[in-house]
Amino acid sequence: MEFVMAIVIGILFMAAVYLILSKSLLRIILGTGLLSHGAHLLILTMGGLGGTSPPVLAEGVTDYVDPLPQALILTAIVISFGVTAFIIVLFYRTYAEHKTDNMNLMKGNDEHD
Amino acid sequence: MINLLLLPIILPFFFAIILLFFKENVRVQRTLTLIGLAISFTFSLVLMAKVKADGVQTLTLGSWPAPFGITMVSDMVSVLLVTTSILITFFIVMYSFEAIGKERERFYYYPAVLFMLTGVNGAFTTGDIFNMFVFFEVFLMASYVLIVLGGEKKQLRESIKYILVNVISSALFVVAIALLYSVIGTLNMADISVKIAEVGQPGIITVIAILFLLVFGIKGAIFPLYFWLPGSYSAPPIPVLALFGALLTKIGVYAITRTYTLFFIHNMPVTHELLLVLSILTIVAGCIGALAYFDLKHIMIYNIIIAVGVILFGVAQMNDAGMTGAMFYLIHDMIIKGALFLLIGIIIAITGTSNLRKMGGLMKTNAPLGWMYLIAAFGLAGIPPLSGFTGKLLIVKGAFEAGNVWGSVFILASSLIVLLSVIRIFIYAFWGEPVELPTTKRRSYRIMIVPAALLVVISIAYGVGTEWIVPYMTDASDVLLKPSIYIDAVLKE
Amino acid sequence: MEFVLLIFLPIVAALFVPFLYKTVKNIHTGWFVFIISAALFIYYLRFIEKTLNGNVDTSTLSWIPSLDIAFIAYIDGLSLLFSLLITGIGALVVLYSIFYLDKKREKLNNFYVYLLMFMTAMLGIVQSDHMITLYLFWELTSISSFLLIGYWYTRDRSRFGALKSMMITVFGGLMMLGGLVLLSIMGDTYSIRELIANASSFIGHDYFTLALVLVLLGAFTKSAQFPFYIWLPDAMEAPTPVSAYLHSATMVKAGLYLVARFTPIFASSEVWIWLVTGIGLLTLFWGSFFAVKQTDLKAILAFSTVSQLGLIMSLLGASAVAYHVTGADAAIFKFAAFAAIFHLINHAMFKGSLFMVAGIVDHETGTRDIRKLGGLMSIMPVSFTVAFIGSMSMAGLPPFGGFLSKELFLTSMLALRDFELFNFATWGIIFPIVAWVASVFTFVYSFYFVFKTFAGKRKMQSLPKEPKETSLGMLLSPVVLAAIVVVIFFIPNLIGKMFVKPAVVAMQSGLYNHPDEVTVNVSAWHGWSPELMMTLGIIALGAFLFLTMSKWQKLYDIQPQYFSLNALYDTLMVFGESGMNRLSRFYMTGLIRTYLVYMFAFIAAITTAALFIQDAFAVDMESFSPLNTYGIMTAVILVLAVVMVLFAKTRLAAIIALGGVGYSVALFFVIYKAPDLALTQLVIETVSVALFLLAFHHLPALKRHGESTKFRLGNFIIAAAVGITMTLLALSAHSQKLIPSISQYYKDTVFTEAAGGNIVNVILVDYRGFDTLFEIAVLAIAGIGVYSMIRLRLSRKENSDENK
Amino acid sequence: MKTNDVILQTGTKVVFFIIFLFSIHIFFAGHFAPGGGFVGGLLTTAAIVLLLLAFDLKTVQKALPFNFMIVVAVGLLLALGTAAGSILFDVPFFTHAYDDFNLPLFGVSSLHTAMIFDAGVYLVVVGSTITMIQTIGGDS
Repeated sequence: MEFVMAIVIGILFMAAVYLILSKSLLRIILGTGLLSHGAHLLILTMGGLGGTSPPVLAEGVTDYVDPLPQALILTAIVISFGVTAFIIVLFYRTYAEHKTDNMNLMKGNDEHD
Repeated sequence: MINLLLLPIILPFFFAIILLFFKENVRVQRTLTLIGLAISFTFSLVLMAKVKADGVQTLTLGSWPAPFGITMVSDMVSVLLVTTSILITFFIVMYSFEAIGKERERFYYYPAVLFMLTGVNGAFTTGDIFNMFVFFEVFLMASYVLIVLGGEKKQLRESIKYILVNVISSALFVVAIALLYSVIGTLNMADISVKIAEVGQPGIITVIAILFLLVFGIKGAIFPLYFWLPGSYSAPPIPVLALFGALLTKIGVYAITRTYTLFFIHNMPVTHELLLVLSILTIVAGCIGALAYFDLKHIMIYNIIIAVGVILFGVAQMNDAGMTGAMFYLIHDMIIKGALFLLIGIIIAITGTSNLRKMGGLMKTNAPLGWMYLIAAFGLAGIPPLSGFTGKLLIVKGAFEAGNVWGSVFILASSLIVLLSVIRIFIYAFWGEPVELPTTKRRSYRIMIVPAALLVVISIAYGVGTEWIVPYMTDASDVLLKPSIYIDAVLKE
Repeated sequence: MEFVLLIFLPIVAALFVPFLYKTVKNIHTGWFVFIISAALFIYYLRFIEKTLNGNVDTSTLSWIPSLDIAFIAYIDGLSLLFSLLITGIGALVVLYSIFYLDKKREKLNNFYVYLLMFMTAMLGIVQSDHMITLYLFWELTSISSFLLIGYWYTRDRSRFGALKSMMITVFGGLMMLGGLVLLSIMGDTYSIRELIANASSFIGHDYFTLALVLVLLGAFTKSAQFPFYIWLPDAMEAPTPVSAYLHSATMVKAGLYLVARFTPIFASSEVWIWLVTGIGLLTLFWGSFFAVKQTDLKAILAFSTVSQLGLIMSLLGASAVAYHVTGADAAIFKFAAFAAIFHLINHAMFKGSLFMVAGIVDHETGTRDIRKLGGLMSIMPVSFTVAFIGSMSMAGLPPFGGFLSKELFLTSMLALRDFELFNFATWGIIFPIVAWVASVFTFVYSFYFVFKTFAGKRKMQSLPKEPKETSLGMLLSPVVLAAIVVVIFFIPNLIGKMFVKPAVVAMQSGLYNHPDEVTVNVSAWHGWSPELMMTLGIIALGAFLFLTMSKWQKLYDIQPQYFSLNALYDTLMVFGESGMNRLSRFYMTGLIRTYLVYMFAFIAAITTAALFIQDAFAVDMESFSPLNTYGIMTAVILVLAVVMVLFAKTRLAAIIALGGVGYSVALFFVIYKAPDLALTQLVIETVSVALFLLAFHHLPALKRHGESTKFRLGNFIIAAAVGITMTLLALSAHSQKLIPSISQYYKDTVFTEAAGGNIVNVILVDYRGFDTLFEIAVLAIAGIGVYSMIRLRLSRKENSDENK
Repeated sequence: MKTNDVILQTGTKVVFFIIFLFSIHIFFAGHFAPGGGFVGGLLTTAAIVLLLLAFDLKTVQKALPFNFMIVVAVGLLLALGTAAGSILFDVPFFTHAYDDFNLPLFGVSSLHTAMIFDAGVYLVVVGSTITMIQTIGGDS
């Protein structure tokens, strides 16, 4: 199953990068969303997918799934949520000020005057 | 007091939280921030004395045994960085009183600064690779807030780029940790070191090592991952720029140094050679940029990149002189960058522009500022006996000893470019015919000059008083070069 | 008395200068400085006694003992001679400046601070035994010279000259530092004396030649040797006392000092002898040849200084030969050392006086343009006399000191023909020829300088000021120097015994035990030797050329402006600005996409390369868990949702599709036994979508902004590379689980030690609670950020550099 | 439309309380079953979001008259305080304590300081998400 997951992760990263490189701000934000999903699934996969029981103590169960990656993912999820919320607002504020969502029109401060 | 090593992290955090209660009361915020920083600084000094006397301090949180809980580790490297960070933040906060403006102060400027310091100090102190990621996120999130605070058009535009790059690097950080965990099955850095040594760094770990280099390289702005930095750093107001310039890239540098001395050390012909090459290319890229611009901020920003290259070049030597030099240079660069950014901030405040071509003759009106700038500039270029010299000397020596002769000569030559880039500012802004200053915008810079001057004085003391600093730097370089010191301290039973 | 402290006396005194300048208004600040330098001069005189017998004295001030760095003042014949020149000429120059610089109009406080700083730097260079502190003082001279040249900083030429001199000399200094560090590694000491003592142990070391070249770069740049001399003429923008002091008598000699000092270490090397002698002679010729072209009095002197420095340099090179030969042959090369030091003294005297005269002419007539001058002889008789003495000495005519050292020089160059090693037998003939030709030009420009200014017709109408003889005070210093020039001719052997021989012993250490063993006897008349013949030739041809000068001086104009070393420097500087600007413009596009393309491409390329080069790619099917129907179904759903995100036409569709991806991820969490994650992901996805919808009416419609096929193809390639890299990494890392995870511990202790049952939650609040504490901090900061981003809007201006 | 609104609003109130109670349950369940401060907090937020959808911003603000930034600060203090409590006992930071207590109403229950920490987490999550939602919703 890890093989399939590796491919799914690859697809997520690929789509994320593709979106991030596009001109439209909205698509860039969609890209960052996919990026974090890819990263989280990667942690999960790296922990191994073969366990049979969730890591919650229960009578007579010994084959728990590795709980550590799950804890890490949970932390990462919350953090990416915070970042996503921030980005959404940043995005629409930028759009409001610049009146465009075309990144090509937001040439940076590298003017060589 | 076994929790001592946490105080430089917890105290700024605590004060940041307290400040949230005083949103509208700027005066209280200012006072509390300074008090908080002063207390944190005091404790960091106590901690430094303790580390000097008793060696590496460790604490595994929650009383759990070492690789299972999160371990915080204060060795000389981290405590030096922590102390310097607090000190610089203190002066920048002082400078902010005049420079940042009431509006920003009312909108959580100081809490954001303190949160960022929390993250920075945490990242310097943690002994757990995932916890380092969390602290990275703390200071990153705070830096997002700071870079965009005020919502000017330019800020918004550049913030997007800054955040985008950092989101990508954070994702890669998570990826790298996940891969490492898959192979080695642990997160504690000392434990990672032991386990990598056990399996002898096979290819997959080398690949992960390179991935970590890239992740930290994005934060630390090494070639070819630095491109985002000049534009983004030039957007926020000077105090924020100074904070970023003095602290943030150094975390990337620290993280590379830590991982490349503590655990990825069994395949140096690949990993460290790559680091060496990238560090030289970083210097080249920085030099090109430092010469290409006529904008005060840009010139200084590119000098950040050059310094990153120089420090990593020293680290890549993996010998005593090189490492001690890198440590010297690292701390020096934090202080001097802080000072220089504050100084150019004053220049910009006086002239109302950051374009060098529109300035001139400030020597006639602001001579003390000119002298301070000149001293700081020479310090940056590594002219003895100012602060940059010892570090550069040792790095050069280390490189010669390691056989990187041409790299070493190159580092020396790059100092000339650094000197040229900063002296040009002096010549254009302070010499020449005075230009008419925009009287309407001009305001008293007396309050701003105090912290700048103090930082310059500290940098001079750092250079002249090298003798007193050497023992600390050698301790730092020892712990980096002998991972066993670190490991034993963490995994002691 | 720790005389090392005296090195710092001037710079400490400098601290008081601004104070004195402000408080004591009616006394010229220069007098204070004069007292300092004169006192130092007198103090150093006392050491002559010691050096006469070849004794040395050291005094140490520790600075960074842990790195073995200290200020070690070391006085032997060589450093004493230089110290005396620095303080003695320093005192005379300060005296001169008191009358030259108006205390009302000039910012004297700055001027004297720089000058005192410089004095410390020079004393430091010549007395330092420690190479690192030597370098420290070396850079300090560059800095003080920078400040002095830029003293009139509103003038363009001053700023240009200041930067130029600093760039070139600091470059040399840095290279020299490299050389010194290499030496310290090879010899395992920073002390020059110790290096000299065990030089034999590292001759032939891999780094030896490199160290040699690097040290020479330092010396050549500082002493204005070809091709680095170009900073010196531009340094003439400094006030004339500065030119007289720094750019003729002292700073430029630091390079000579360095070469002299390191001769015992490097003399064994062929490269050293060829480089020092060759570059010296080339510089001698080049400087003298172009001096004739100049029209500014100070420029003529600047080129003449370049040329004279070359002369001394070549002598120093020749003196190194003494280490390779024995017997009678050796004597003649020891001779070269004597000649070098002797000429160095002569040059300091006559060039100092000439600069002062040039300053006087400038001061009294308002111009230094030799084309506007003439016939001043009768108006300024004293100045003329001084100028005449100086020039004739420079031209190498009796009865002036310069004649003697010139003869010694020719002797040494002739001797080089007979040196057998290192191809000198074949090429050695070049040396006397070049020396002779250069001497002819030296003769021409010396005459040109003095007679075009003082003889001939008066051109009153072209002068900005009515000329008159200058004040007594200003004449004092040049007269003293001119007198010394004459005196030297008559007592050369006394000078030799007191100053030159001790210096030679110091310089050619190992060859002598006592100064008296230097058996050179200088006499004005030494028979009808080849040297004398050459001198006569010089006078004949030189006189002819001088008289016909107006006919051929135009030839210089043939050389195009853009084809010169100055043009090269200018090109480099322009390249440094606009060239770098253009280069940077090429790749710093200001578009984040470009930067991300660089980054992603690099990341994908280097990781994949490492994966295969390091043989790290592996797929171990055994390690994978079996396929799972639900898993595959979820994977399909997820990929479909991703595709929908990619191809969404409206923002709403895109947001919903993104939510779809999030929910599929939650499904994965369910399938892979992560209930906490599933729950969290579910709720978070919902809240995220809610946030998107809340912000919905602020968002623009989803537009592609006309992305071309090429643009999209490029993005696709980069994206595919990154995606594939990730897949490969994931497979390889999972297939190579080398050490089992630590997580068994959590399963074992969660109930007993942590009193919990949900391991993930217990890890979050207990084992790794620290993560959680700061993760909620991130959330809190994000909340703050969102709040202030929306509520605080400072301006809509594009450019607001004044910090609000 | 008016009636629909009333139905929606009444319905929402009911659902709100259900979700809210569920979130509290989830929060307490955390130590032994799936749940905890995060999820609890997020669920509470979701409930409030629901209110926002049904009513307008002003009404909700009136109903919940907290300054949510202060809630965040209190939450952070609580979490930090729990962890820092160990400083007073000079044991490593974050060392939790737990014991069984005989409480009047609940009988014998296990009290764990981790619970207080989790409460801090809960408050921060609620506080910051609501702050975000309120400010975004209030931006016009």
